[in-house]
Amino acid sequence: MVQGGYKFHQYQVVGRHLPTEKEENPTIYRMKLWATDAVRAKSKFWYFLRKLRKVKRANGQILACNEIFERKPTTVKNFGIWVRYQSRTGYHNMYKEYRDLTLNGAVEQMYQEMGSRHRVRSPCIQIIKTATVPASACKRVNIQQFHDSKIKFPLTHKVVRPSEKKFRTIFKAVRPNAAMY
Amino acid sequence: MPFKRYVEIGRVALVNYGPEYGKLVVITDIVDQNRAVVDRPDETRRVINFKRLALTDFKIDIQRMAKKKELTAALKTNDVFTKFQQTAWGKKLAARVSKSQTTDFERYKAAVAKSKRSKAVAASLAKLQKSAK
Amino acid sequence: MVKEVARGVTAQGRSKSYHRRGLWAIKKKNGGKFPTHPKQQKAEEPAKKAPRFYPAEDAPKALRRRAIRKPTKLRASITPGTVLILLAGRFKGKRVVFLKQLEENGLLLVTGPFKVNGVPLRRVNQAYVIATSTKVDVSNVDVSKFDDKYFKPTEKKQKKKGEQEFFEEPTEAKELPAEYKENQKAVDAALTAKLTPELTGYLSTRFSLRSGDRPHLLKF
Amino acid sequence: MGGEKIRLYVTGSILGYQRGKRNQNNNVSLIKIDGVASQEEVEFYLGKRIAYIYKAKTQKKNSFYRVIWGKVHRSHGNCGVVRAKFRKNLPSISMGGKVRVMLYPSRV
Repeated sequence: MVQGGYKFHQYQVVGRHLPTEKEENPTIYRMKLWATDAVRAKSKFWYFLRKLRKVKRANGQILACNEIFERKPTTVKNFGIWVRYQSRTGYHNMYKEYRDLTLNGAVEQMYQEMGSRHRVRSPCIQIIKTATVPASACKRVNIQQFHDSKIKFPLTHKVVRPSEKKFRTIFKAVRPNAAMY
Repeated sequence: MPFKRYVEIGRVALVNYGPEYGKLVVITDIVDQNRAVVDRPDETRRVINFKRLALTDFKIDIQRMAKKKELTAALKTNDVFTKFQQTAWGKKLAARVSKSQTTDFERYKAAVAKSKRSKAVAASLAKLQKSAK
Repeated sequence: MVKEVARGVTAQGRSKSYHRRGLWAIKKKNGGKFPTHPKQQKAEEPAKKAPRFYPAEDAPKALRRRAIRKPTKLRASITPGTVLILLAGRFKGKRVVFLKQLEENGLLLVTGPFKVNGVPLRRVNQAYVIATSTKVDVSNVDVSKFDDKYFKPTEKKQKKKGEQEFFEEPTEAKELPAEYKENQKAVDAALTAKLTPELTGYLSTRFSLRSGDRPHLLKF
Repeated sequence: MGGEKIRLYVTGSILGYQRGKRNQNNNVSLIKIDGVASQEEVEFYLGKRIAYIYKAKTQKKNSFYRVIWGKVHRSHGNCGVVRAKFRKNLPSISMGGKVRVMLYPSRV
């Protein structure tokens, strides 16, 4: 599975306050976050850190910034994502569940869904926490219905589409039959 | 009319869009209502949208998230891929490929054969028409 | 190549790149020293007297022609015996057999054979030809006598026509020398001996695009 | 030896000139080759000679037909349209007309 196809990638950023005379060994903070590239990840790190602790970019330093890759990108997992987002009226928290092969894929789904259902733009979303949820702990019915090793369902609607872009036509000679048996 | 082909684990499907066009794959897990994890002996497992899949009549008996070994073994015992090629659908696909691969010389030979046949048909038809009068 | 960290600065330092380049191995082989080439001694030139006269004006000197005529590259799909489709001219659409590439100007020597489809021994540019994947056995065809000179028109002195001659019909019809005819016959005989009836039929028909044919999708 | 029955060209239609919102570039004509619907397919036709054949009122060289030659220059967009340059720029009356895209210079 392609790992790079997602807009947002997971990064781990490590940083701390600059050592001072008073405090020679300041606490080191590590944060896992989603960003489009390493530069934005570092920027986001400072954004969150200055909200949480009394450290900002002017008096801090970044020790490491690495991308985190999915360990098993070929197995399906249930991901739970806790989100805080800014709507037109105020801030809301939310919990969402997705099934995907990678956490990045689940985050991608979340951004898309927040955009479509709540018209939330990506900068207005803050990911609080993510977790791989065991099947027994899943809350959402839409996710639970796929927890069946003998799952079986038909595809009811056939999407007739040409095998390649070049075969697309504006006008069809025959009305397509979308029925599926 | 009940449905005959279901999305289920072990279902053999044909990729009908994109660079993988024409390849047969086996569904090994279902992600959600739109996507499944598919596998093939010579590829890594990957996710694919149902829009790009056409389900076939064949199903093999495998576990969910079957290992490559189990998958190839199951495919070998059933010989599903060759069975698909013998169906009308498989033959149609093969014919399409072989037609696009014909060389100039082969096209000439086909044209000669066709005109020969139609001449024979016309001759015997004329004979019949004459005798009918 | 090693990744460049910045412009002119590679990721590997001096000692690492020394190791990577395998210079140590060369040094080891030569007993701790790099092999050196002895400087070639130049033969000492005899002292020349300066010329007593200089040309008053620069004599015009022809520019040296540096351009080298490279031999025309034959397309990989064309080999001796390939059936070609001619694309333009009098014989367009004809399927012909490729015999060899002429050296001087890179033109292709082809023949119908003349007996099969009326295309004589002829030169064509490879740009005006589609190479098919069909091959004919041309091993027994002797093409050694055909070169560009063979195809050069024999020069005839043109007489100035007088008034009377002008109105006369040209009496002598243009006739191909017998030698050419014989050569064609010899090539045809050698070629047709190897042709199956199917191939003969193939060569005798013309290629044409029909409606719905897409030449970029066709395989030849 | 008539070549009448032998068609060794593909027809294309003249869409117009290469242009922007306000300016058009008469040097470059856009041509849609029949049966070519994607950029990848254009590759075969690159460099191929194009003939725009039209009928004139006066006879020249015993023919009422005249031709403007050009060649396929590069692809244009993603749907198989082609940019072509002609020896003389195509007249504006040619827009919507047909051209013949020859199979030479061949690369196969």
